[in-house]
Amino acid sequence: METVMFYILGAITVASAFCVVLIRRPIHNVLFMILTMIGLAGLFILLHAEFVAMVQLIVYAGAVMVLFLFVIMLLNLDELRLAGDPGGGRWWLGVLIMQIVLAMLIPVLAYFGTSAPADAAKITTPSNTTVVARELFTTYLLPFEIASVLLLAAMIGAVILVRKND
Amino acid sequence: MVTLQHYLLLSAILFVLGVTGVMVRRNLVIVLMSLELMLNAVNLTFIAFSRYLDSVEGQVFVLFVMVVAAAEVAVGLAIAVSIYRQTGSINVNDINVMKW
Amino acid sequence: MIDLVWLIPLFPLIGFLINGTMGKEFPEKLIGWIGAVCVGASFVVACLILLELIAMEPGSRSVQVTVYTWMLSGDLQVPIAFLIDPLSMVMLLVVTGVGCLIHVYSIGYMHGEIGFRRFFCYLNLFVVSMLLLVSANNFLLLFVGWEGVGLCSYLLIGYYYEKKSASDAGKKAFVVNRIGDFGFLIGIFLIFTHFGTLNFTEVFAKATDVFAYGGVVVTLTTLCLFVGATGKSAQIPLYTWLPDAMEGPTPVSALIHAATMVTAGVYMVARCSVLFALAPSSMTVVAVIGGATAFYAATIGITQYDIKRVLAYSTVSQLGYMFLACGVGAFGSGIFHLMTHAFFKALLFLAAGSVMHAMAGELDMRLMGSLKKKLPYTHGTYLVGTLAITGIPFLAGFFSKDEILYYSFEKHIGFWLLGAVAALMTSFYMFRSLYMTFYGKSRVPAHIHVHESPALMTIPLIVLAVGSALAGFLNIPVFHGLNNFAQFLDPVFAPAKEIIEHGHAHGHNVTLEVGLACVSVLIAVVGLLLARYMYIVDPSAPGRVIEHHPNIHETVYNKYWIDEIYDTVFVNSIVRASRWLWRFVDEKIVDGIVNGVASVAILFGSGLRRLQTGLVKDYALSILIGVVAVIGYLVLR
Amino acid sequence: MTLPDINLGGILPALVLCITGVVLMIVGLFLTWQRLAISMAISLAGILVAFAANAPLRLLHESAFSGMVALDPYSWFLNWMILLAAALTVLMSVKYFSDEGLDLYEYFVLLLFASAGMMFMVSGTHLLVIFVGLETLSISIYVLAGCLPANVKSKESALKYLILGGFSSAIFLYGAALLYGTAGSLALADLAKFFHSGTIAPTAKVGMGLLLIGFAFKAAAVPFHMWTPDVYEGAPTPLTGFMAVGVKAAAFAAFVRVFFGALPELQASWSQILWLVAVLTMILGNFAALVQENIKRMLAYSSIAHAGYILVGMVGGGDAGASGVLYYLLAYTFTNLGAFAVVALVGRKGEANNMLDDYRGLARTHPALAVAMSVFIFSLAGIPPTAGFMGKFSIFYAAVKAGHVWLVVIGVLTSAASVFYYFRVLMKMYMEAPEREPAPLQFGAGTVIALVVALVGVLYIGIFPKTYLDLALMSVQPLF
Amino acid sequence: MECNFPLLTFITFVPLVGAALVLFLNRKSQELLRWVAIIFMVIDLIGCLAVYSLFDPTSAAVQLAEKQVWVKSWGISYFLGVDGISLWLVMLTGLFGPICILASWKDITVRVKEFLICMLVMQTGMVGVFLALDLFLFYVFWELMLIPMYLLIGMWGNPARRLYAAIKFVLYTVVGSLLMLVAILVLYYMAGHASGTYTFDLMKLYEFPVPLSAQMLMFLAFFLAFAIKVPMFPFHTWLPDAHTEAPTVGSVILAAVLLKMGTYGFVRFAIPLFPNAALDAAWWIGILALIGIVYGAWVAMVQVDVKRLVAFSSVSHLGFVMLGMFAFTVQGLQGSILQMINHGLSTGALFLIVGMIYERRHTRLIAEFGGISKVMPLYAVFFMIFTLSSIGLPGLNGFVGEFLILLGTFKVAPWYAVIGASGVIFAAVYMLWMFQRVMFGEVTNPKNLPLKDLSVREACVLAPIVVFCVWIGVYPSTFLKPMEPSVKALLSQVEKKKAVVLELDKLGKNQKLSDLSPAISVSGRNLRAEADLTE
Repeated sequence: METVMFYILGAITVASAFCVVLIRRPIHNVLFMILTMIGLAGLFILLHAEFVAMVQLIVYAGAVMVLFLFVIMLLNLDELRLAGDPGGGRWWLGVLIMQIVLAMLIPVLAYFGTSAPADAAKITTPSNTTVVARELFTTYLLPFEIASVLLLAAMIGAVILVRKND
Repeated sequence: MVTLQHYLLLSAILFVLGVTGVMVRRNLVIVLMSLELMLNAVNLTFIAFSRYLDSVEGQVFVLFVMVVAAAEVAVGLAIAVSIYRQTGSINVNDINVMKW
Repeated sequence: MIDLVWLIPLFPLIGFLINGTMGKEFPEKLIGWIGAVCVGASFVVACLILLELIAMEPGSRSVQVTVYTWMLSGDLQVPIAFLIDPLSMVMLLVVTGVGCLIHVYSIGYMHGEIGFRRFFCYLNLFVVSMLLLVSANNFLLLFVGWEGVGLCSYLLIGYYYEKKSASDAGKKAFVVNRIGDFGFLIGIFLIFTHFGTLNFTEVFAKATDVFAYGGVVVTLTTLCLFVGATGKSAQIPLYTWLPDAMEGPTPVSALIHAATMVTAGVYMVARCSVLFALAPSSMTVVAVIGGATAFYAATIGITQYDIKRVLAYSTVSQLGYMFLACGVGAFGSGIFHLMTHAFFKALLFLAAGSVMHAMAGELDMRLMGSLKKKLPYTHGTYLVGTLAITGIPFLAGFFSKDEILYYSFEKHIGFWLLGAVAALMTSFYMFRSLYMTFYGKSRVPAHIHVHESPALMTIPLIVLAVGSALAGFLNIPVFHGLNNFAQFLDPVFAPAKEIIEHGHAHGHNVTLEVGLACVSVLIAVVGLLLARYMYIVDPSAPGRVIEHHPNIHETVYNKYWIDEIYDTVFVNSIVRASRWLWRFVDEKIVDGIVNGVASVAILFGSGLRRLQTGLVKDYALSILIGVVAVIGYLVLR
Repeated sequence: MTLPDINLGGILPALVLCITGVVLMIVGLFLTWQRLAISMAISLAGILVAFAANAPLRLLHESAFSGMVALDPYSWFLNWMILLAAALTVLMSVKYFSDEGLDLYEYFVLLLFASAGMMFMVSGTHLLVIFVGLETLSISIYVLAGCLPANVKSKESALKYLILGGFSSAIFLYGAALLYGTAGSLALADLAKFFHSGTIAPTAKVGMGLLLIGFAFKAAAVPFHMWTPDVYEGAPTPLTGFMAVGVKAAAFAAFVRVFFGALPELQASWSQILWLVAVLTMILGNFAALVQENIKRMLAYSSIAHAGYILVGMVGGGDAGASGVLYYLLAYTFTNLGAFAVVALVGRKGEANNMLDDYRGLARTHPALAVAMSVFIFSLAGIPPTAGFMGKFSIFYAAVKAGHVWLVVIGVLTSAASVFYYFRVLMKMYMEAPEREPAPLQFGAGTVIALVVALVGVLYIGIFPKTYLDLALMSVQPLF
Repeated sequence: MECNFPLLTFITFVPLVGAALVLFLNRKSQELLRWVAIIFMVIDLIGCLAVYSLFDPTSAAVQLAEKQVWVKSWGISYFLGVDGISLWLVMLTGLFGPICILASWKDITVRVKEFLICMLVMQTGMVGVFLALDLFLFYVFWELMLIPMYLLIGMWGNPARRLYAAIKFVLYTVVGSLLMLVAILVLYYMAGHASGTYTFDLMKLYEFPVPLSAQMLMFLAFFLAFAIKVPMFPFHTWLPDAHTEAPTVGSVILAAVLLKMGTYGFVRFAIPLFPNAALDAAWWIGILALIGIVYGAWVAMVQVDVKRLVAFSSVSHLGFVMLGMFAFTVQGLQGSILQMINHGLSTGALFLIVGMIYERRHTRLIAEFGGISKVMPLYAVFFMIFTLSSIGLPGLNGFVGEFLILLGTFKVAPWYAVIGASGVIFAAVYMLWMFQRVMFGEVTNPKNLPLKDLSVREACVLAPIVVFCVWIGVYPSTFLKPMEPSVKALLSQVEKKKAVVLELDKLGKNQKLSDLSPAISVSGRNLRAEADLTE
């Protein structure tokens, strides 16, 4: 059962990621991106990370991608078709290199072996959300606070970057 | 049955796809998306590890990655918009006033 | 008194300083007399010292006076110190005496010259260095004087510095001397490295222990020293500077290039008689070079028309005689001839100067003739000089020259032959000059009105004439007891003689000597008659001879083109090589490499800069390259 | 449920900066008059308070927030260095922005946030904190780089920085993930413990390598340097200075803390990589700088080269290397900020005069400024008795000590080449005449103060380096 | 000689104080600036004389030493001291300080303030280089010197190629000195590692026998730095450019003092620190020196520019210095040290001479001149004297040095000496030829007719140099005596240390200072005596 789900979701994710990279029409890119997100969220659930999966859906598929959508609409890039996109430059070289990297990574990753999943006791009892929340607000309190600063900075930044020069 | 390697491989593929996106796409917005893709791939790795190590640290880390990603997207898009306003182009390859 | 020997060089030095520093405002006469008096003073001192020296035991006639330590470094210890022995005594007297006379003469001769003061400064400075040279007690101090006189001759030859030929001649003299000095310096090094001292007495005392008879080192050393001597005393192959040196004022030619400086080489060889004695092969070299020079220079002398050049070549050849003497081991005779030569050659030059003075600077004998009446004193003195040099009996040259010929005969008949032939030519060209100048019909250009020189010039002439007439009697060879001069010098050369004769001294062959004397007198007379025939009886004779063998005459007249050969072979080639070194090696190669490196760096830089395409993707690409490199390194290694 | 050991005192300096930032943001809204001056005053006040708050760290040797941050001399040293950089930047920025005619108080806010981010980054003992700090810093810098409206260069630099920054942080994260997967934790202490006992997995190595790339990117080391020249050229000059010293300092500090503190067992691997990177960096930086005409770009390449020298120190390793790095960073802070202050001044409105030729005859028109610039140049070129020389000296010594003599030889040869382009500036200032008389400069008080401070700093720690060398040595002890 | 007043520090930093003062004076009042500068230079000179008066000529020890800890953790100390080797170089520097200011009085008229500051700072640097006995301190001074010279050439040089010459000078020097820095670091580490105490104190480093394997490379690093500065044959090309383009005073300082820093460096650092390498290298260094002598002379002979000619003559002269130094005999070494002084005096003076004519005619081409001695008799006298002293005429300074050098060389390597001696001939050729072309003959060029003879100021500039030329020539003991003990000590130290190193090398054990200190401390101790006192 789990295996089946994994392959289905994995297929969806990879396929839509492919589309994100290759399809020319921005709107479709966004939609496929959202699809990738959803796929990932599914995989997260398979991995007993329900909370993260939810956040994934809400923050990513919800907020972030909508932001993209806004921008595309705002600048109505949808009609815009850039010549020779995808492609151009020395892209093939990059891709080639990434293939090499991947080829080298696979044996490395193989190091982790085909270990059977441990029983996810720690991360699910009493419930994943509880565990995450507890960790987040005890051990990781400081980063959490710093993150707020980060977001604030990003906010101000976004404001002054797009502010019209008056 | 699904092992850790499956997930790692999947994420690696996603990561590579993200990089490919950055390398091949000219549309700035989509380049940003590809960056997101890379980050997501990393997220998957983290989650997989956290599952197989049975430690929640990875999941927490992912949350932070998401925060950062969101922030980067916000700023990135802002820059994209202002550049588009000034140059009327969203093509990454046009952005090369400064070189050498 | 002897302890005050340092006064001798001091006086002229004072003269030099007075004239040099504050002489600007002095009148000519004052300057001149200051110079002359200073030298005279040292002459007086020298005489006093002579008396004191004579009063001593013959064996102990060698005194050293140290003034202060000059150089002191490790085992090298060189004092400023004087050595008074018969040899240096003779030299001191000659230098101061003749020098004094020439100073007086110059007052008259240089009258009205612009650089009058400069001239006397140089002259005094010269005397100082010459005195240092002859009275030094170690090689290095001798070398100091040696270079000093070189400098002064450079300055005085180039006295008329606005004349290119003059300054050229000066430079040539200095450089050629430097070549000689180079050899001398090496000789000094060799001596120091073997003896650990440069003091004459110590060196000569140890010589026999340190050097094996005829050993390589001693031969090398002596040859090096002799190179120095050839430079200073204008011997083959370094003689070329002396004839050119006649560019200087005549008193200079008389003092420096006839009487004193050029004889320094002879003095030095005589001084090192012990060392030379130890190296028979070097002795031979010295003798051969000397004889050859005597002969060779004489041949050139025959053809010259410039009266001073004739005298110059005769000087060269006479110096050759002196070296011949030293070479055959008759150092005493060499020095004796040195002294007599100092008298009559100085006399001749001064007389020639007086002629020049009378002829308004004209030197070409073809434009003279029958000056006898107009210049009685000059003629008389010149005549004495000529007779003396040609070895007419009972004048100075007769004794000294015959002694030399005798000893060379004893050594090897070839040497005697060289000498004899040279003597023949000497008497020929000397009488030639005499006749061309003072006898025959006048060829003097109209615009020149000849007049006798002032007393200031004639008096020294007369004094010198007397000297050259009588100097010979100091040393009448044949009769023992009358050769005081030889006896006087004997202690100096005794050790050398001992070495040469290996103890068993063979006696003086009187009959032989007398016979040879007669022969040489005959030679002199033959020369006289020949000259008389060619220049009085039948003046067209020379012309015929020249027509008969034009190219021989050409060659000889142009001094066998030696100067030209030197120029092309050494001077020009070196200059060309230097140009090449500068333009090509230095600028193209050495500096080229330096600048090349710089420009390569710049090129490299602009190459690297091209990597910065300005495209984000390329930047990302370079990051990826980094990634693959790092991971590759970590995984594959 | 137990709360972590919350020790606000420990993170007070950063905290103060954040608070100041927020306050300034609010105040700024209501300011109508002298916005820049007042915001400068406020930020300076905040920085000074932070200085004070930082002092106690020197004596502490503990960690807070359940091992998230270390409160130790190391953090102390870097904190005050960062504060110094921030202060100088703030001082010289006012003049710049008033010239540009924009009163961007947010600029100061973000500067403060960036500094806070750096502080967290350098004091973080958990990759998560380091990462978040890094990103706080980066995001603020992206924005600041692009904060000049209607200036394409500025926007372009921001964009390039952002894209490549995101790219590299993704790589960084992947490395972190691999480490996490191998060691089961991202706390530096745990990592150290894990690698200390047991074998080094290839995944660990790769993770380390990717981490290294992430840091090398921020430190502008070849071949991860490409963003540097463009971003430096496009960003507002004072900020360029801040990037060159602050960001570099933070990056290297974290770099050192992670690699010396957590991954010493892998040194065999990473020091060799760094060796090569250092060589490439020194060569490329110096030689590419030879041919630059724009001084900001030239200084950008020179800062790449300096990254190379600092890497030499890291290769050297040991406390000598680490302390050398710290001292070098300090020296570099003074020197480079000073240089950029001059550049900002000479650049005038709209950075119209950033070409080397614009420095012609500066010695005639503004002798004092020229002298100051020369001192900074000498320090950059490493000529005694300036701070730069002592920095190079300590760095090279560390390498020699570790037996990397040839690395040092390459270092000195490249720095000999660097003399050429550094002295070109000198040449322009002193030995050439301007073709047209430029308008005389007017100095802002802030800039002058910044210049004087930098100048004094360069000379003082150059001539009397003792104290600072000892402090640096003392600060790095916690790492070992 | 216990003197509480830090005399050496005084003479080192007085000029710097002067510079500071000048810095705060108004650039308009040039005369005032010049007076201030010259006064400080004179004070400095007086200080140097005081040093001489306090100097004990019989001791080889480092005297008047001053030692303050500078950077304790690194064993860097502020350590000044003077011994027989450095004494005269310091005096030379002190002498040329005021002379240069005086010489530049009319010459430099633009940006006088900067000029004077450069001169004063440079003075400090030069004195410091000769006095520093701490490797680090030495390096600092060594580099410090670079900048003022660079500015001097670049700012007041003649417009044509001054920038090229200036940067060439700097790059050349920097390459060398940076490699030396590496060697210094290695030495510092090795010695520290072996002895346990890390220090840059030269006296302590002297005692450390550098292992044979490492010596040659380190020696080469030092060699490069110094050989470039000297400059020796293949590294000499910066010199003619620098000399020709620099202003008069620049060339003077360069010739008189800066070049000596290279040769001094050999004596003070390269040789005693790495004796074995130095001895092994002696043969080829000697050859380079000979090439320098002959090559320099020949190239000088055909120069058309007086300054270039003198520059190449420097190459030749410094060839002598190197030759004598690497003969490792008392005479050779003393000669070469004395020759440093001689070259400083005569060549410096020649550059002044050339500068004076350049001031009047604004050309240095030999062809432009001729018959000058007719219009400028006094000038001619000075020119002649310096020419003669530079061609090594007995009775003047040049001869003493050259003779000692050649003698010292002859003892160990006759052929080197023979070839070297040939340089004496060529020296006569090129100098006299130049002199003849410039000074003798008719005044062919009308521009030369109105030339004025030397002014009083110019005569005052040259007179003291003449005095010293004659003094050294006539009574060199004044100068030879004080340096003899140090020179002997140096040579014996070299010998001993060489032996120790070979010994250790044979044993093949890595050296501990403990077991070899008895071996060298003999030489070390007398050198260290003074230093220990002040520690």
